[in-house]
Amino acid sequence: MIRTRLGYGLAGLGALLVLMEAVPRLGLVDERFLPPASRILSALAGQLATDELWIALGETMRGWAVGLALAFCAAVVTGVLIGIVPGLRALTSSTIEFLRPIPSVALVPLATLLFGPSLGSTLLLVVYASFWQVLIQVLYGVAAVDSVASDTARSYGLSAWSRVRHLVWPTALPYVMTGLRLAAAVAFILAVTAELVIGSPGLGAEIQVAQSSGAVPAVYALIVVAGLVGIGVNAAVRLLERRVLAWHPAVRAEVAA
Amino acid sequence: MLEISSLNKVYESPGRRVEAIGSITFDVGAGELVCVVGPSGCGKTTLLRCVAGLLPASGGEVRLDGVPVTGPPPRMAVVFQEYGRSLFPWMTVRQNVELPLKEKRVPAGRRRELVDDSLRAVGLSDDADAHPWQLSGGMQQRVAIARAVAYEPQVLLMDEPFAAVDAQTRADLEDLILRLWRELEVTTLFVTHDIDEAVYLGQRVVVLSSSPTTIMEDLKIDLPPERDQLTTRSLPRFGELRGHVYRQIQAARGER
Amino acid sequence: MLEISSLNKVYESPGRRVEAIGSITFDVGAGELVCVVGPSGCGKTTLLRCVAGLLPASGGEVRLDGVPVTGPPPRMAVVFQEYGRSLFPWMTVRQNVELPLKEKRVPAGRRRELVDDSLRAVGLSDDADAHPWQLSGGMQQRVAIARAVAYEPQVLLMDEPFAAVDAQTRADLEDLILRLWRELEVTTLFVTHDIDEAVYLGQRVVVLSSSPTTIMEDLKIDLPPERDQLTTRSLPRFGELRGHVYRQIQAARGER
Amino acid sequence: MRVVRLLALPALLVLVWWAVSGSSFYLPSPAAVGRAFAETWFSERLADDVLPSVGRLLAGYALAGVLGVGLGVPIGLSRRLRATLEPVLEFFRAIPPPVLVPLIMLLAGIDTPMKVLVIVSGCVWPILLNTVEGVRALDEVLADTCRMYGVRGPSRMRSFVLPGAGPQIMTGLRQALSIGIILMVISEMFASSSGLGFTIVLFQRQFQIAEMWSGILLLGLLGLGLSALFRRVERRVLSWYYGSGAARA
Amino acid sequence: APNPDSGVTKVNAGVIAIVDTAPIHLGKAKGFFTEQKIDLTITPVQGGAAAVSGAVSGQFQFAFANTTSLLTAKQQGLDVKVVANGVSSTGEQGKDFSAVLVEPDSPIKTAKDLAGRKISVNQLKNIGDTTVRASVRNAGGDPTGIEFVELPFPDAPAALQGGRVDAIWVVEPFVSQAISQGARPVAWNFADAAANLTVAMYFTTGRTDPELTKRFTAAMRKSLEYADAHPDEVREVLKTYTKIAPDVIAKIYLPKWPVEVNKESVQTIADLAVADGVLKEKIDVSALVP
Ligand SMILES: Nc1ncnc2c1ncn2[C@@H]1O[C@H](COP(=O)(O)OP(=O)(O)OP(=O)(O)O)[C@@H](O)[C@H]1O
Ligand SMILES: Nc1ncnc2c1ncn2[C@@H]1O[C@H](COP(=O)(O)OP(=O)(O)OP(=O)(O)O)[C@@H](O)[C@H]1O
Ligand SMILES: [Mg+2]
Ligand SMILES: [Mg+2]
Repeated sequence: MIRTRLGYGLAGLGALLVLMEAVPRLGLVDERFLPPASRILSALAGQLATDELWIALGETMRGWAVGLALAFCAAVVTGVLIGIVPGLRALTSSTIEFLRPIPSVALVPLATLLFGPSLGSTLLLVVYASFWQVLIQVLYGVAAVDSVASDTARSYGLSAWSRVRHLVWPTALPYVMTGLRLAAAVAFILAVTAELVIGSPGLGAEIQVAQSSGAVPAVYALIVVAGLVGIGVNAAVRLLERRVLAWHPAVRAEVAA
Repeated sequence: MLEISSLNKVYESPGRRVEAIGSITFDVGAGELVCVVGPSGCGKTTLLRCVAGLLPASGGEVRLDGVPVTGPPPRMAVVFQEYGRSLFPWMTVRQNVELPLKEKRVPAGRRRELVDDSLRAVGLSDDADAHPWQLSGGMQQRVAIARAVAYEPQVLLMDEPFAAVDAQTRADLEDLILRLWRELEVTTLFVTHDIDEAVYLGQRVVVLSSSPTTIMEDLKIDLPPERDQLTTRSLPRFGELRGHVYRQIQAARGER
Repeated sequence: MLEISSLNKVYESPGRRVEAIGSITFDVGAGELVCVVGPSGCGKTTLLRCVAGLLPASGGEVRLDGVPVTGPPPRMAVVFQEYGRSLFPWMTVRQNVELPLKEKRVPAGRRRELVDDSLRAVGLSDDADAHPWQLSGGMQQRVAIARAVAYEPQVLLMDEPFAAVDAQTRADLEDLILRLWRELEVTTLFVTHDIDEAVYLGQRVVVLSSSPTTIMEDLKIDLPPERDQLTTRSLPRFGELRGHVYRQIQAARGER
Repeated sequence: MRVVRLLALPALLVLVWWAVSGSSFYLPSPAAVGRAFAETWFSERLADDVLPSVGRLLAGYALAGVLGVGLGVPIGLSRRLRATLEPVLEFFRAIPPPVLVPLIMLLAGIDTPMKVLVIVSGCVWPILLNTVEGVRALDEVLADTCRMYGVRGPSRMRSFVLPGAGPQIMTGLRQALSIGIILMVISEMFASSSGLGFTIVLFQRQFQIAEMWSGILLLGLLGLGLSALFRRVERRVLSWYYGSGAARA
Repeated sequence: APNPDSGVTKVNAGVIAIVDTAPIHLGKAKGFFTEQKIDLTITPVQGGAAAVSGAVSGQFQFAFANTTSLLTAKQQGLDVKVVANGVSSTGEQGKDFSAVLVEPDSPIKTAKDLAGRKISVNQLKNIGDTTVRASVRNAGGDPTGIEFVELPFPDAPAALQGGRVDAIWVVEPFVSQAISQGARPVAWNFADAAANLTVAMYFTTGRTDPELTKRFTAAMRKSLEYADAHPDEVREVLKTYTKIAPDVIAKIYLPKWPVEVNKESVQTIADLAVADGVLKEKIDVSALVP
């Protein structure tokens, strides 16, 4: 099962590689600006051999992991609270909708002001951006609680905490999982972007240097690294999902087949 | 114990206004078992949900032990008509039954005992570790019943709890409820479509009219308190009561 | 018409293996009405879903008109046991009933007629514009029945379709199904828990054992073809058949 | 009462802001930002910078909606398609839009199409992911009902798949709305000479800090307005969902 | 803060990783900063604005920004003060590190033809558009009709080749790269704008200890002098902090690194910026460059 999934996934990636090789080779775009896949991969191989890349990647992943964890926990707690405490939703909705569309990049001056080009700035941007992603998912997930199930919980006198734990949380979990997947990518993107814009060390800084040096294949190689990280993160979340959502119709169908 | 006075409930939504309950007044004494029958859509479920404090009434009130019911009272168990939706799919059968007990802080040993007993009583001992969606409709319904039974409630509300099980299982479950009721003196409100069942179980049978719902009749069941599937059902008085209720319901439906 | 031969179904999931159907073989002739009874959890729903082509069998096969069933055959209607979940909550009652007809490309005028007729037959004319979740359990079930009836199927599968309605409504609906069956010669497989109902409706009653399920008995109902709630049910032969089936089911449950 | 509830928290936040401001060049007082707001945005900037930006935002958002749902439905329905495409999509999803922009510029030039595409490239993900998950989680009994009654093809989409996944699709659309605004700013950081996002970035680079914050304020207000609009649409589209008690919001 | 034990001061400098900043890297490698008891950390920043905000917020004691950015910051009331020269134009037509390029078959032959065209610069309202306008004006054209668009240097050549813009302004290494791929220079805008134009400078803020500033300035001056005199070593050091391909490094035009800021040229830029509307009002350069 897992193996066939992997097979399909590799086929998809293979097709992408072929496409990326063909487009520049057929002259659809200029090779100098979008090198064929083989060139990108050989540049990547060169990079992988250096310590720099791994150190940069480590820096980025550290900012990513810490930021994501902070944002996720904060958003889940906030979301569940807003979702179950009556009146809180109305009280906060305008503020949430106001703050949500403020781009993290606009916070760059604030971040550099507070933390300078360091992990702190990266974290500020990462947390700010991914927090909303999870929060909205949690809010919708909490709203999806089945009315009969909720009546059941109430009539058996389940306490607020038990209702959260045994009813609200499992119901919201599929939404939260999607939120986690969204936030994981956004956190990673923001980690890289923060490095790109503020210059805190990491993958983004590497990309920035490669860009301003006009080293096109190197830039794309680094982008590929970013993409690969994305695939890895998603695979991990999917694995987690299979464990925690085994009861869910969507996952059930997948496992059964 | 349970006083329902001029209860009225209107569902209002844009473009639709349904007076589900016109005006209902009746009492259920402590430790009494009252069955409610009435045509489909007459407001039985609505009544039960108002009594359970899950639905605010539009008029009148419900009192439990003299206190107006505004939310679900403690030590009350409900078996919902939508049994499937009332089980948590992320929990096993055992966990579903156990959850309210944990909430009640029943010690682990006693909890185990209660869960095992109630699952055995509904014939699901072998399926304790299955998830609800792995069970047949009737089995799911029995899980919901087991949950209510294990909870040892003071007030028990049941909404067509045996609709999805076969005749024989139904008889067994009827006796289970009777036993529980007798042993723990549970005040019980029991909604059913099966007239035989209502007469067999109830000390009283409340017949509702079709909507706007009122009480057609509040019938005392003067059968001997000790009931038994074979003998009770073959009593001539049983037949009479049964026929009476049947005619009442037919009248209720005829009205509209 | 419908041939079920050595059908076997095993549910397998990590940590749980249930042989829901051991081996079942029986035929339903064209235009025949066969009732299926059996203890709760014995595999009736499973059987129906295999026949409907919704569930792949683990062994054996189902043939319709000689063709193996691999997916839902055309012109087949099903009333699911989970009636609540089988209605589209975003559609009104009318839209729910109308959807399959649209799919069948029934012209608008005729469609209207069919929908109105079937809603009237189940007593829901006034609720055509309500959404399913605004209805009582019994009303929801009747919508599902109306949908199947309006569809004018060649094959009709019903899984405890009257579980949630009161006795009187149930009688009316039974007669509705009988009329439909007679007028359109619909081949019908009817799952029920109510033994009286099975005997009253069926030309044959198939009694299933508890799992691993086999056929306990395939009983021909030798009552006169014209049936009527009062006279048929009071025939001595009706009582005999009823008692026979009852004993069989009891035996089936006893086995486990 | 409603107004009080809506405004209580924002008022509190402004107070906090007011208390901490002034300590730094980068944190001007609410009054200064308010003044800058009036001067900056109640001018021809509204027509020259804000409106075209909002136009691009809406175009990108609409496109992302069509693309996200259009792709999400088949991916959600087919396990095989999902296994094949997921890694590729995850690959692109992890690429930060700022580094994706040069590639988009290669393919779509540097004018409006590029900016719209950049917006799409960010907005599409929450819609796509939520659609996929929503479609995966469709009720089995309803699916069976459709199969039985031969509800297929477009009609199955219209009457089953889309409404069934509706709540989750709406979640995605709601997410995408604010991401769209963010991407609008990012898209204007490249190859621009006008636009709301561009103006904010320019203010930032020119150290016109009060003006910059007024631009951020405008972004927030834009988000607020669009989400109010969205809410109305959502209440309509999902009236069955919020009415049924399947959800309590 | 100075370390009392060793007397060595830790300094963090925010510097963009391009050719222009080779001296500080070279100086660090040569130990010029250690000589001044400065333990220098060079933090790459993305651009002038980031450098200024980093310096103002105290993250950097010193930073590198271009002339226009510094003028703008000064005008907005930020407390910035130049401590050393950064980089200067060679002033030689055809041999500078900054140029306006067009496609080989473009009808644009001279700077004058740029009038009314679409030209990319890395940042609007900055040194790029100011100096390009100066080039056009000097050649007898009317710069008012030019449409400038923002494109990062790395993306400009592709946009030019794709016909998205009529001309691009880029600096090294993109000048050499584009020229080797066929692009044709039509103006050397830094050389046109002013003689020996000071393009960028190192600066600090009021909060830095004046004594430390003195030491940093001394080290910086030595670094500039050394870099200017040793182009080969510059090309070597480029390999350490940029990713420019070695063959390109060998070819690029290096800028000039004079020790002194050319105040006159800064004033010229300031005046041009006012004329072009980049700055709001006239500014006295001596307030910025002591
Ligand atoms: N959520 C709701 N919104 C609007 N109307 C409702 C709602 N629930 C029930 N009704 C209406 O109230 C009336 C009574 O419904 P109720 O569910 O109480 O009936 P019931 O007696 O339980 O019927 P059944 O035996 O079929 O379950 C019905 O006409 C129904 O349409
Ligand atoms: N999805 C499933 N996964 C695993 N086991 C299942 C599943 N569905 C049914 N079963 C098992 O198969 C057996 C038969 O179930 P089925 O639903 O066919 O019974 P039924 O005869 O319809 O019962 P009822 O009268 O209670 O509806 C049961 O033991 C049940 O636990
Ligand atoms: Mg009901
Ligand atoms: Mg069943």
